[in-house]
Amino acid sequence: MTAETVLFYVFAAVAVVASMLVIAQRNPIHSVLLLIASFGALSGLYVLLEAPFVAVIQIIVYAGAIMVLFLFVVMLLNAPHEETGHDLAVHPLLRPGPLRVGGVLAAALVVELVWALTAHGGESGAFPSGAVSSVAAIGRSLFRDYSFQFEVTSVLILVAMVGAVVLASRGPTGRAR
Amino acid sequence: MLILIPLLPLAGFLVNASFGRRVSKPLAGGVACAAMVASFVVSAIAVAQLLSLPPEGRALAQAVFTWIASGDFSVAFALRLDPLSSVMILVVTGVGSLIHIYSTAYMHEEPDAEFARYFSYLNLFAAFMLVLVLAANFLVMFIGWEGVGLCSYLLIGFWYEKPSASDAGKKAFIVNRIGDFAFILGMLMIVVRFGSLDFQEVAQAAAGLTPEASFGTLSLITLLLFVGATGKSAQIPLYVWLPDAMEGPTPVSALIHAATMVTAGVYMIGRNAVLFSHAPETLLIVAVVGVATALVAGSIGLVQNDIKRVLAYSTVSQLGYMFLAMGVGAFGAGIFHLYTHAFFKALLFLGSGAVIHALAGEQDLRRMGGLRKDLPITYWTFLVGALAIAGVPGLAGFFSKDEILFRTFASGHTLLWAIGLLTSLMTAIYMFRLVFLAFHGERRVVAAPAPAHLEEEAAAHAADGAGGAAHRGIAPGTLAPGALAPGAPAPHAPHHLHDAPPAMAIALIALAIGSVAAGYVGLPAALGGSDALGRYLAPSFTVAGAAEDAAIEGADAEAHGAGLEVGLMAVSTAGALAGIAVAAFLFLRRREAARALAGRFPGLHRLLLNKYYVDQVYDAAIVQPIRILSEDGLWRAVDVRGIDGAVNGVGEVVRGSSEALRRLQTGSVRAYAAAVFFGAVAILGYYLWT
Amino acid sequence: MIPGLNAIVPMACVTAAAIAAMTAEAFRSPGERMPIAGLGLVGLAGAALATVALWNQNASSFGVVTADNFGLFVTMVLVVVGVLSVAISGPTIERQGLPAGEYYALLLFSVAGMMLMATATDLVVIFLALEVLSLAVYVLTGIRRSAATGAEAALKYFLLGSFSSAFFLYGIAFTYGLTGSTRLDRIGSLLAAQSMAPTPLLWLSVGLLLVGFAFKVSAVPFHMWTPDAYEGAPPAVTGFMSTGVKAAAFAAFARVFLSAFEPLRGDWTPVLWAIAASTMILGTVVGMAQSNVKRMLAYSSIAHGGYLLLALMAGNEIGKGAILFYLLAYAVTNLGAFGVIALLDTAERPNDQVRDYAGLWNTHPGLAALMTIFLLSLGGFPPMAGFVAKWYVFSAAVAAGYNGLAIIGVLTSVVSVFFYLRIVVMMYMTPADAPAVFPAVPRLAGAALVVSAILVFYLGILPARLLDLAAASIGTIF
Amino acid sequence: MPFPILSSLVAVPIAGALLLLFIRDDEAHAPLIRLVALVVSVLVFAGTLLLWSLFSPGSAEFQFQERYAWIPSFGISYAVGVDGISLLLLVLTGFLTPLSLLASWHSVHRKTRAFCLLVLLLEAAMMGVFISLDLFLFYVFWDAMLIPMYFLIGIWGYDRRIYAALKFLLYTMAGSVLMLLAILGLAYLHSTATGRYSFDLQQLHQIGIPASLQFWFFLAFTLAFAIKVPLFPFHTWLPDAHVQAPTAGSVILAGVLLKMGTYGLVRFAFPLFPLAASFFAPYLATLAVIGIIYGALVAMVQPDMKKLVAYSSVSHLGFVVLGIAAMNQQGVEGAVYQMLNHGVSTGGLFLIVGMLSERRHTRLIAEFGGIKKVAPHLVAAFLIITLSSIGLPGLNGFVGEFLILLGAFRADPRFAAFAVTGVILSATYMLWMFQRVNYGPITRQENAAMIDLTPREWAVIAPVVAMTVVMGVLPNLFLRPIGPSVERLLGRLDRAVPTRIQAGAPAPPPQAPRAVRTAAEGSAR
Amino acid sequence: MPALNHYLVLSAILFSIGTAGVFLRRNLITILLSIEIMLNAVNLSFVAFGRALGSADGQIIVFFVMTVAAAEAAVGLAIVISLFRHHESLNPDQFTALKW
Repeated sequence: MTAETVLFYVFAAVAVVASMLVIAQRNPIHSVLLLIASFGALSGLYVLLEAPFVAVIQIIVYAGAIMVLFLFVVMLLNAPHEETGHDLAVHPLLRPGPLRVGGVLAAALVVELVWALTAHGGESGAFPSGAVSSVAAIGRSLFRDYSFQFEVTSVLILVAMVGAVVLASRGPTGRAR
Repeated sequence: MLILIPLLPLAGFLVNASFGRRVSKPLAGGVACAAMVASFVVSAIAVAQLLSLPPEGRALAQAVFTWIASGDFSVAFALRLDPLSSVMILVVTGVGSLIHIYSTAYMHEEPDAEFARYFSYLNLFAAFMLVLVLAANFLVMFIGWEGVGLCSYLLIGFWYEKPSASDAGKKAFIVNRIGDFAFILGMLMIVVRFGSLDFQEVAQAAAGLTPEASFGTLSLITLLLFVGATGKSAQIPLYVWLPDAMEGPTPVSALIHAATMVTAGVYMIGRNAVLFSHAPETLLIVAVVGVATALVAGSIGLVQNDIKRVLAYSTVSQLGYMFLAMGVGAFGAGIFHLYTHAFFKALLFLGSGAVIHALAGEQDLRRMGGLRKDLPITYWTFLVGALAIAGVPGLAGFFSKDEILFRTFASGHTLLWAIGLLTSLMTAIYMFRLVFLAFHGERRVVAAPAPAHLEEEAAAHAADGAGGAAHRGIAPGTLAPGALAPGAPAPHAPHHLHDAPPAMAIALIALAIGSVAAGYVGLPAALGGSDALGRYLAPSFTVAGAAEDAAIEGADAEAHGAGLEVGLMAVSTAGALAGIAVAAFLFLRRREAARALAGRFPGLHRLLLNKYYVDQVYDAAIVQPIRILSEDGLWRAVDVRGIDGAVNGVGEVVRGSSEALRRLQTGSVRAYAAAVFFGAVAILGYYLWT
Repeated sequence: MIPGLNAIVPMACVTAAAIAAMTAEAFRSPGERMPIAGLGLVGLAGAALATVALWNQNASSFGVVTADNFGLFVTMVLVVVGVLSVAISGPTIERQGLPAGEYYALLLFSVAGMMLMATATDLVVIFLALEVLSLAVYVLTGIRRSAATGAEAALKYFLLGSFSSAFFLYGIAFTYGLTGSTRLDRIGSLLAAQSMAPTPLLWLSVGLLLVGFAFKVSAVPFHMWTPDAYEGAPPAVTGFMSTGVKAAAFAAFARVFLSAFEPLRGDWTPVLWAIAASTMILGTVVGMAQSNVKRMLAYSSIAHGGYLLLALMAGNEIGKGAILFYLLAYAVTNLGAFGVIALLDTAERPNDQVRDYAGLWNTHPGLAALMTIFLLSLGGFPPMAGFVAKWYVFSAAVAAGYNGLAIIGVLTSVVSVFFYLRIVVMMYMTPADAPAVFPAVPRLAGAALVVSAILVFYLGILPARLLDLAAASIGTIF
Repeated sequence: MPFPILSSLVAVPIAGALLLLFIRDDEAHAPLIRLVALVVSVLVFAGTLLLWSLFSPGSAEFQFQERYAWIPSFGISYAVGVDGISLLLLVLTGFLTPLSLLASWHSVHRKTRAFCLLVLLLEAAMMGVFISLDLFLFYVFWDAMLIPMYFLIGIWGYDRRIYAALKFLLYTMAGSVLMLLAILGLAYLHSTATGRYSFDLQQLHQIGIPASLQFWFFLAFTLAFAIKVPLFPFHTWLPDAHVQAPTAGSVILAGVLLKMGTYGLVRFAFPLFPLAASFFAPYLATLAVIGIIYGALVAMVQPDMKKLVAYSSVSHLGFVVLGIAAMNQQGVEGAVYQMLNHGVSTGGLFLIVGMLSERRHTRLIAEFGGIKKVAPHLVAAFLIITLSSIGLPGLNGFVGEFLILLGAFRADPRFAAFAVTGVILSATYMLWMFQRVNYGPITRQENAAMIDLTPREWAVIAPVVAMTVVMGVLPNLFLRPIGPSVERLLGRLDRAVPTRIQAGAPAPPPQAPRAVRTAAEGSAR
Repeated sequence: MPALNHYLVLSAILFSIGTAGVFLRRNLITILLSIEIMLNAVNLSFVAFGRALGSADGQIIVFFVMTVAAAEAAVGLAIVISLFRHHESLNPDQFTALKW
């Protein structure tokens, strides 16, 4: 077992455990923090995949920016805990018993996915050499081959901005019904 | 020219139907009578023309236009006058004219509009009847056939405000329709079998065939036609409408339900004599049904108390005679009786009408009596009619009835002959019961304390929907309300009685003459006559190419010899006279003997009084089951609950599943996510399974 | 025009108009009236002109956007959707006090995203376009911030939308992994050339992509968001998203599955069969029980999605043409219907319950007549657009041998008539016990509705030109 | 180009409807609106008469054909034409529409404009159905016709009008959508056979349809038509629709709409799918016979006049289907003729019932009685139409019924034997109703004040009465144009189903009674 | 050496965890986080596939996905805030005004 393998399993274990904990928390702040941990592990995996640039972005943009946004909102809303008292008020389908159906479905999904992935043999071999990992190459490709997509993302962000402003601002828009 | 014969009364109908409401009674009645008389004149001319032709080719034909043509099937509106139909048109227009004239007096109390309506119907009837008898093919005959049924319906229900009248009209129409059911099927079979509906062509074709030894196609066709005839001519099992038809005005009963329309069935069989003579099986059925009807109706007639009902059953009975004649192949004899019967039965009805008219609507024999002195014309003419129908020698009925009995005997149906003879006896009894009860004895203006059987009878009448026996024949408005109560004094005092007014008297007298004289055209050879009528008619019952048929029939009759015929005549004359004597004993001399007789056989008496309960049986066995089946079975169960329930049920299922599925939309976003997730898992699962 | 950029001119026009609208709002002083809607119309007109100019050019930009006739037809449909949506939004904005600039900007951005989705030939671009249009529509759904239902609707739409786009993206990942590309042409040629025995991985990618598209076209069982989102959104937005999103999603759906994944047809048709059948049935059946008009039309929209899926499955020449024609017919009709709803919407009362329509004939005979036309067209009655569209779809299905689905389709369309007619019954045959107060009809919106109605009849009576156009559009790509 | 007379039959009512839109819809203008609508419909009627006069009756071909490409890529064209079968149905439509407008003169007093407009649109669609030679066009008119009828019932009907209207619409649609699929299948079949789509009836006749497909297509077509007819057991929409519809609606519904089902059978289902048709004909005939008896029995016990007439329609239309299923000259010709008869007589009955219920605001038989006393003319007209309905010879109903029975008898005597019971039953229920309504004493005060026919009502009912007589006395006038077309239709069936000739239906040339006789003897044994 | 499949299986597991989170949690924030987990799982697949294919495309797509994730987060959180203002709750089961 090479060091790489060991690292893989470590990162993988961290990612999986952290992710599971994310959805097991009642306190959203804990969830956010655990998710950052998971993202860190993923970032390590990206390094293992010889994609250092992605790994860095993952930390800076994802963990650093997006997750912080989440944290802000959680704190802004100041509603850290999940309420539990509504079980009786909700539809029977959603009470804890039937809720397990969701767990079963998730399990089914993982079984299906894993089965599908292991059933095929073509890509199971080791990675070929010659990974594209230089930032320069990636940048060239991004701004040459993917220039249009890049522009589209700019519009996407514009839309998101406008949308966030429209929705979250406390302006005088909209009359009460 | 032939078309003019029905067209004239039709024109009379149109005139009266369009303008009759606004003109005076004399004008409306005059138009109608004129139309009839004109038609009679034209008929006479036409018949004269016919007589001028040689006997073999005696026929006038007129194809007016092609009526229906579809593919190989084509029917023309064609008329044909041959000896058979010539007799009929003369009877229809002649007797019809007399009855028209009679009606002008009989109906004069009606309001103007009703009066015109009455005459328009009467004219329309004549037009259809003439179409019926002049028709050259089945389908045109069927126009008349149904048309007269319609007019009968309208005229029976003339006093439509009386429920019993409109019920009777409806009953007549529907019972007739039952017969038509068979008639139509018969026609269809004829088209398929012979490719034509023309009488001549069918007869030609049938003549080429050998008579059926066993029950085959021809027998079926003729049987179906005969069933049609039983409807129109009131034979078992479809005779039930005719007694009820007496709800109509009396002249109508005389014209339609005695003299003309009801004989259409007989005429139709005569018209298809060739066809029938090739189906001996059917002929036997015809004969048996005829004689059975004669007996049954005659027996019922014995005990009826309504003057018109007695006559009605008598009509049914006489029609049975005619069918008997047809059944034994004596077509000429049947038509002869039809012809004589038209006179004396019309006479009897008109006479009873005069009585009813005089008594302001009274029809119950038990409230009559002693009218002889007050109504001499009526009495004497009525007596002539009664003698004629009873078969007293010298009068019309004697010749025709005896010919039938003779032919029956001659053809070997001795049993049928015996029953016929018995019926003949009955005829004499009930006719003279009528005469004695109505015209002799004392007036029984105030009803006697009601004996048991009287109430029974009232109940019987109530049961068949005809209401009480009293006060038929006059519009309710003309009667004081108190008169309707049973047992109340009759509204007429003796000094009100007046004999038939001139218009009625003319008709009575003319018909009385006819009842005496009409028989002599068919005076049989045995009595020194030449059977002119029979000879004249014979070509109508054969086809040109098969004249030997008639010859055989004639020879057959000759073979038995004149002696037999005279002997039989003597027997039946004795029967008739015996009948008159019995009637005289029971109803003139010793009324209590009649009552005692009734008391001796109460069951039989009740059975007869209730007309063998046939109406009740029909009602219970056919009418009610159909009504209940339709209402509770088909409509409420099958239609509403079954079919519509299924249709609406589909809607309900959709709606129900809509409500159920709608509940899946719980509003919870997590449930929605679960659905999406489920979908994804299912799709992937499908792929991985397969 | 710069040759390499031609293909994106239509969406560029719209995007420019969107940005202009946004900017204009920013510079507007309070109370000042600005014809922002006009800006949008200008941009859409530019897009329309560009579309016409690009017709038959088969222009391509960046290798990932191809303005082939198919895409251009859908673009044209989207222009129509955009114009009508802009026209019917006026009353809503005014009565609800919405921020006009942002509203129109988002609407136009969304249209631009739709256009991109319709013309994109790369899975990643499709995904991005999907996100652009979706985000804008999420926001539009919840733009009535004062209304709790609006926010709820936006949340449901958003959550489920992101959820399913994750599936979609996962599918793209597998496709990329298998074929080494996200370009549809390359994927298609690779799949066709290898005629590879479908590996589980391939199934995964097909299945996951299906989930993504099925969600966007609100096919059962991915439809659950639809009624809630439609009900919560302002009526003009509902009209817009029921038509625009559907058009864009179906365009991409068709493009992906009928070109790239065409070789795998045998694998995805059974799944689509089940989805289409359940979509048609559930959409109509549940629609019957609705008492809210918008919700009812949401189920109707689900059902119509089912018919479109039927055409997609048929996948033959007729089917492809049918998709295009159906999208157009449905857009015109449904926007008309929602336009009427939008016009009846007031600040005080949404007037979107079926019973609110009682006696509309007496107060607004014109609106009632228009609504009737649109509803009958939705129900598929001749001589209206809906009939021709359905006929086209069913002929595709019959020609492809999907008789069972065709029978389900026609029967459900009969059932659907039942609930369309409920509104008609209300309008014409039921007296109003407490007559709803309906506002006056603004001119632009009224004109838009009349134009829609005319188009409905035009497409219904003289569809030949557009049918030919639709038929011609599909020849260039598939 | 000759004057497009057929298109004008569709276009004129539509133009009239559009014209109405320019008249203000208020009380003051209501008379003008009615007048315009009446004039337009009378013009259309005149057009149909003109058409009849120009029609050459000897030819079996479609005449006055117009053909314009409509959706050329699918071979859909605006193809119209008439032959003997459709010609008189057009005349019937033209005849009944003005009458129904006139009958609604006063009874429709709200939303007059919309009413007249819908009636005119309905007329246009009905005309369209009868002239279409293109299946697509036919279907368009077929479905389009539902909408105005739906509104007519739903808005101007009686208390349960909404339910009835919806039932009418959904029921009819449910049947016809499957026909739509069959039509599409046919067009597709044409394209596989010849390479291009076609919905043209005459071109579709050219292609050979495999027997198995014929089976399904025939079922789909026949279901649509059977519901429309309505054939037992698909009839339950009819009583509701008839009872709830306003007079004009009932008249048109009974008079024309029901004919579309039987017309469709004759024009499309039988000639397009001859093999399936001859296979299914006995089953159809069985249903028809059941319908005849069943409809009559159920009619007998109805307490509501309109419902009674509605069930009588089930019975009468059973005759028509029976005639068609007989698949021989008399049967089919009689069926076509009976369509006309039923239109006239049942239309007339609904007019009469409408007049009565307009006076008394009830349709229950028990509410009437003794009407003859106060309204003799009304009752006279009622009587004549009743008699026509029960098939009295000399009036119109008989001719059709007899031909149908003859045809049915030739096909299978058992059918005819059962069907003839309809003759008895129809007399029973019609006369019973007639008696209860018109005879007897007047038992209700309201009836005593009833007025007789007004001049307007004279104008409504007199033409109907006249038609019953004319069609009964001179049926050949009407049969002449029908004959050749029916012959051609049967010829097509014979060619497609060679065994038919031996199986039954002797079709010897006319004027050959001897040949007929031998053939008949052959079949009798 | 971990091979492609290792990464893919890991990705699948993470994806499933994300999906489970979407409907197991009763807190909108956590649900949004779950969606982020899903997107990240997909990212891992992209990078792994890109590595296996020896191309930069996988990595570049990941950038776009991140942008999308950011945009979604922004809008999503805005919606959450908007909703919170109405209901003072983050429990999705509270928001069932629209149903049936």
